[in-house]
Amino acid sequence: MSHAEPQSFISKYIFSFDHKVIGIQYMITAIVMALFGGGLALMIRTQLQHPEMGLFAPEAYLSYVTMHGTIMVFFVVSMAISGFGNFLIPLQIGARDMAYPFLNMLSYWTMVPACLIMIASFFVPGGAAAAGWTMYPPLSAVEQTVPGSGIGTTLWILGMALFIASFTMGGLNFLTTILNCRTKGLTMWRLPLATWGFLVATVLGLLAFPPLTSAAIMLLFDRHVDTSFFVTDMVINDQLLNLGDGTPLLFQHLFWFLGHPEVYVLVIPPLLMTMDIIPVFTRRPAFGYRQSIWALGVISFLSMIVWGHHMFVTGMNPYIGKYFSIATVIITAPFAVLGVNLLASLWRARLRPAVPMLFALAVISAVGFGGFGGLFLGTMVSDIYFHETYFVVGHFHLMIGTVTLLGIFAAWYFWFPKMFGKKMDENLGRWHFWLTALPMIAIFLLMHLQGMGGMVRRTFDPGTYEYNAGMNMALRFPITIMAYVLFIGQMIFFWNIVRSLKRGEPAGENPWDAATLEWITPSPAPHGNFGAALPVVSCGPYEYSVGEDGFGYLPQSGGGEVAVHSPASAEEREETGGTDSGETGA
Amino acid sequence: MEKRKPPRIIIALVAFFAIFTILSVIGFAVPWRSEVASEEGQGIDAVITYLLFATGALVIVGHAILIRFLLKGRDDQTTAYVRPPAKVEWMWGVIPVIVMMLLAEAGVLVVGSATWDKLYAETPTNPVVLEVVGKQFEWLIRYPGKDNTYGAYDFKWVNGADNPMGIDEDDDAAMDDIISRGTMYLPRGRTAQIRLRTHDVIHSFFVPDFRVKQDVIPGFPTEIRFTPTVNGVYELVCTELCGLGHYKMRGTVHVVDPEDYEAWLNKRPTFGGED
Amino acid sequence: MNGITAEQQSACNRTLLAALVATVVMLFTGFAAAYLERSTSGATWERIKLPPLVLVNTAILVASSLALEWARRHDGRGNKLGIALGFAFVIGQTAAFFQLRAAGVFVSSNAHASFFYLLTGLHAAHVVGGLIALLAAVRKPRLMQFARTFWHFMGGIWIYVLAVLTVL
Amino acid sequence: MFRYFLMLLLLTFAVACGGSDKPAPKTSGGDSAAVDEDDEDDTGISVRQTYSADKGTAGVKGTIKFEGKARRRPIDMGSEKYCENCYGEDGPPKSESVVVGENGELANVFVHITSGLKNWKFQKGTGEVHIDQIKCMYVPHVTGVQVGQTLKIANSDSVMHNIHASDKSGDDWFNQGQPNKGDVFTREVGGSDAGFYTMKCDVHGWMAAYICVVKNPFFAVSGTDGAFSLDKLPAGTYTVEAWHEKYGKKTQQVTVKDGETAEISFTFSK
Repeated sequence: MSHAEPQSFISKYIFSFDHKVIGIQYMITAIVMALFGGGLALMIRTQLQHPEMGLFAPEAYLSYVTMHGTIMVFFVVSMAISGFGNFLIPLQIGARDMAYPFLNMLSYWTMVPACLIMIASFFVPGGAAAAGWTMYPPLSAVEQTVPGSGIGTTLWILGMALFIASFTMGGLNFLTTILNCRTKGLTMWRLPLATWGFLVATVLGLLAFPPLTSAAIMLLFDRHVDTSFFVTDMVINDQLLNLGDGTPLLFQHLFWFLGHPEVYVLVIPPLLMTMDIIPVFTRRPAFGYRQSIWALGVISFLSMIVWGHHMFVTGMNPYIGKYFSIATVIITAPFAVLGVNLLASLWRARLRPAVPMLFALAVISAVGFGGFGGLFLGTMVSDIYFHETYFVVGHFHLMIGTVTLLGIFAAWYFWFPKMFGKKMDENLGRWHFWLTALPMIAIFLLMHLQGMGGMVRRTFDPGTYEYNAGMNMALRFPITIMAYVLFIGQMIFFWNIVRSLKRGEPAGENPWDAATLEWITPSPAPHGNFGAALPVVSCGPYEYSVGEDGFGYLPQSGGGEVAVHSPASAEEREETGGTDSGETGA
Repeated sequence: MEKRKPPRIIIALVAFFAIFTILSVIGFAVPWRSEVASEEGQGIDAVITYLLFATGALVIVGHAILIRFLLKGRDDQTTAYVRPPAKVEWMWGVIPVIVMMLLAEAGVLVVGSATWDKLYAETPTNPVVLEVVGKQFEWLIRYPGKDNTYGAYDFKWVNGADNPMGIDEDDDAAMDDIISRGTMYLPRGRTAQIRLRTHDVIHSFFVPDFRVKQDVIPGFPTEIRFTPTVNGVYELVCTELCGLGHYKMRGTVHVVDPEDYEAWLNKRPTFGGED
Repeated sequence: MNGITAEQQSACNRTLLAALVATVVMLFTGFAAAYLERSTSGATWERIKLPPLVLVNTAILVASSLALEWARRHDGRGNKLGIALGFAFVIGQTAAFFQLRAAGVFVSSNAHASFFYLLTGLHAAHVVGGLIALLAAVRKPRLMQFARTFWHFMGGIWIYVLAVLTVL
Repeated sequence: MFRYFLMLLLLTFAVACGGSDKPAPKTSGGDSAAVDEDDEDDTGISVRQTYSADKGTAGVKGTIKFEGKARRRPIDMGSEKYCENCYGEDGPPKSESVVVGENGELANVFVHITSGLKNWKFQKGTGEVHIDQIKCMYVPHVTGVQVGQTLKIANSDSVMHNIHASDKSGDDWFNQGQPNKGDVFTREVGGSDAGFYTMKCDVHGWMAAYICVVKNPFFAVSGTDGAFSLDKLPAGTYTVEAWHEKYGKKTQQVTVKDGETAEISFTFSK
């Protein structure tokens, strides 16, 4: 049996060893940080909309841009994924907890100070780091080049160090747990896709973060010990600074060697959680389970050898550039396989349009729109034009913003019953869906268009350039408006959580008639997850539409006997299909 | 069972996907980019256009399938569901790979390659040679002058008002150099071969109308080449975040007839010239 | 304590160690790549003379690994020696740092010096971690195999670091 | 798993030995022109009476000359339409770094007293010192500030300027953007700020101003006629220093009695 159930509030909810509690802690922290990141986004949009208002100084604007990126990438999406990973992995593989519960707790409590440091860095002289979330030296290394490169950047590096530490601890836990703690009969080929996603993402992260660590250390030395890894002599204020003769490009290589796998670390788990959710609401087996996993393998391998496509215009050797381009666009192939499998999972479906499914479907569309944008940036020639324009901004927001967040929302609505034993409210959920999916996709598609117009990112006042006059400037307005709509839409989400926690309808063990292991335990899952005996797995995770007339499904631990779910009755159908939130949103 | 229309939420979703697909197709069909004004730019535009058609088709097809599946997927249908055999799944694992390989690599190798080589691999014939220095937050342009050789420069001589590029006052080769702050003149039809340096951080040389872009890296001189084809005044943009004045780092490129270009050079004061 | 069987637990430990080793390898690979790029990027690059003490330390480290191996074959007798040698290595490295400093070579003197301090310092930090693990293993023999493996791995990394600093 | 300790360890190490491991000076050595009477006060002068304007009846005045040909290049404001449009047909002004009159009078030279005041104590200066950014130029070009005064730098252009001041060793005093017309930067000048600073607008590289922060009230900037005068001096022997942004500093000894005004003159050359 598992470690004794803790009694005191502290050991139960604060310094808890229980993976479920830790997972929820991660998610809540991610939500709090998301409010910061989103607030920064609104400030950025407002400034871009009304540069003449003089809301704040350019250096402050740069800090907001930088911290928005850092917070959203590392402290919202990464953290939400850690949250779901912690919550789901043991449940889905039939384990009582992570392999190293203490390490797990440690990793969360390393993340918290990281968040605090990042937020604190706004309030030091010179303000928060202002060199962009990519932190290219010399801008990030030499204090005189931009005010934010003072203490702010030191704190940024410290925060990232703690983040990497925490991520590595969590990652080691994910890896060891998935590989070694699966319950009897649960072979790798019977693993739910969500768990596969966490596994692949973890391996990627563990391999990709160390080079970033090395880059951060060297940057730190350049800043504080006067080494010259990255910095070169320069003239500031007509005064010569003898900083040595480093190679700034070195940092970019190290950074993007992390940076590119990192975006897959962000996008793969939500995508695969989506693929995990869809079969439940189509009542059909996931299409191409093995193909998806092979595709994942290829993607993760390729992602480690294509970092150079972020550096096409740095004057790299043209033949190397060509190689990076060729390798990069190959990635679209395995991604296309994932896309096709997502679509094909809907083939002849028995659709149940519950809120998680709505988000999942939106993910499919977003992957379509976002994925193909990558071709324009991966092809070296077109990237010459699009590099550092809003096309890039639109593209990566669509992929690691929209896709990930929609996927995470889908997962939240789907597993909320298992977390708290209550179902989320359907109507509020739909309002939230429309107020999230619509603006999120629209905003970033419009940014693609601005990029087509050559609008340059990270500009304090795009009006400086005459070529922006016209559509580039006009497009700012709908984007800004929808950004606000998006932000307000999330309030519905929070209200929904509060309301559902108070008086949501009790969920029961298996509200969605799903087949994977987490649904055989009570909701919320008890300490130790599975009662006296661990389940024994007898089949794959998506055995739906079996039995005569195909209304049955095989729970993974059902020992092969068919469980039957009834199709939604006519009046239910009217109820689920009938609420008008749909039309009002569309 | 009688044909029942799908639940309204599904119809709403279908409308959502359909509208977004149509709008984005229209949106990307609009010519957002200004008239291309350089030879290399035409090559770059060709790639962009190719990719727009290729990906556009895929987005439309994908969403069409998505919509069809949504409309047909009834939650009460009793039609027996035959699980697709493994080889069908494998087939659909291979087809997209082949399609994407062909589409994507064609963009890189067939459509793009020539332009890439022209920009980076080949050496231009009879180019206009000039030097551009990026500094926070200005573009400084230097022409080698009559003797066609640059005067020596060193950071220690840099003085924003008198000698922004830090050119050696005692170097004879420097005397006929022509320095311009943010304003660049180029003759139409001749390839401009521009040496790029920076005084401080990373900048990036970008002229939207030419489509060309090149980072300027400290301690790592880079070069950019392009051939303007249309007279006009174009904007020179810094596209790499370079500090609080990044958005102000703007220059202008005037493309004029060769004789006007000579005329402009002649009336510019030289570095050595008495005011 | 997490409801898994003993053999699962030791399997987990093996995986943990392997993953750990992988990340450390990636870390030092990152630095090696940086070193390569920096030394060939055309910027000025002169080498410093490594303090002779480094060779002695290498011998000490190898000896400690051998001692641990010997201890494995002779049910634990000799572990203490190996650990002592480990501490000797750390002290020796510190001494080497001071030798270098006395010779007027500082972290910021030139790129090669920076890399020397950085790589050896980084390695030393990992070695300290390895020593902590070994000390823990003395009290929990169950952990000894993992601590020992990591220690040998540290020896390997040390050779790797020296190779980078001298050959590349 | 030891990596996290390691990162922090390295961090502390890095911060700890920052600078200490630094053999060569990080920035190009310039003459550090900071003035500080306190240095001399350490040499055991017991009596220090507090200075007030009525106690000083002597003075030093004179002119600054320049020998040799001075080159004043016309400023090229091509990078900013707004700035170019501020000036009419005859185009933007010429560089202000070496301004020489027809008889060789040198303007924009900062003159002050570097020693000889050891038995005087001075209250902190009062009032405000204004520098204006107008028509993309700094007015005035050279400014003297006494410790205790308030420095106010205003942007009167409807274009973004940033004020970036740093001392001779290249370390920043302040660096701030002023995107809007009417933005004003205010700084109480404290004792630790004493020294000579170069202030530039990075957006308009030709804009340069020099701020000289000193501790006593005896300083002046030579006008276009090259003339300067230090008034209300108590009698005594002083070292007068004249500093020019391009040609460095020159010093002279001068002795003045109550009620008299001594004449001195400096001559700069390339």
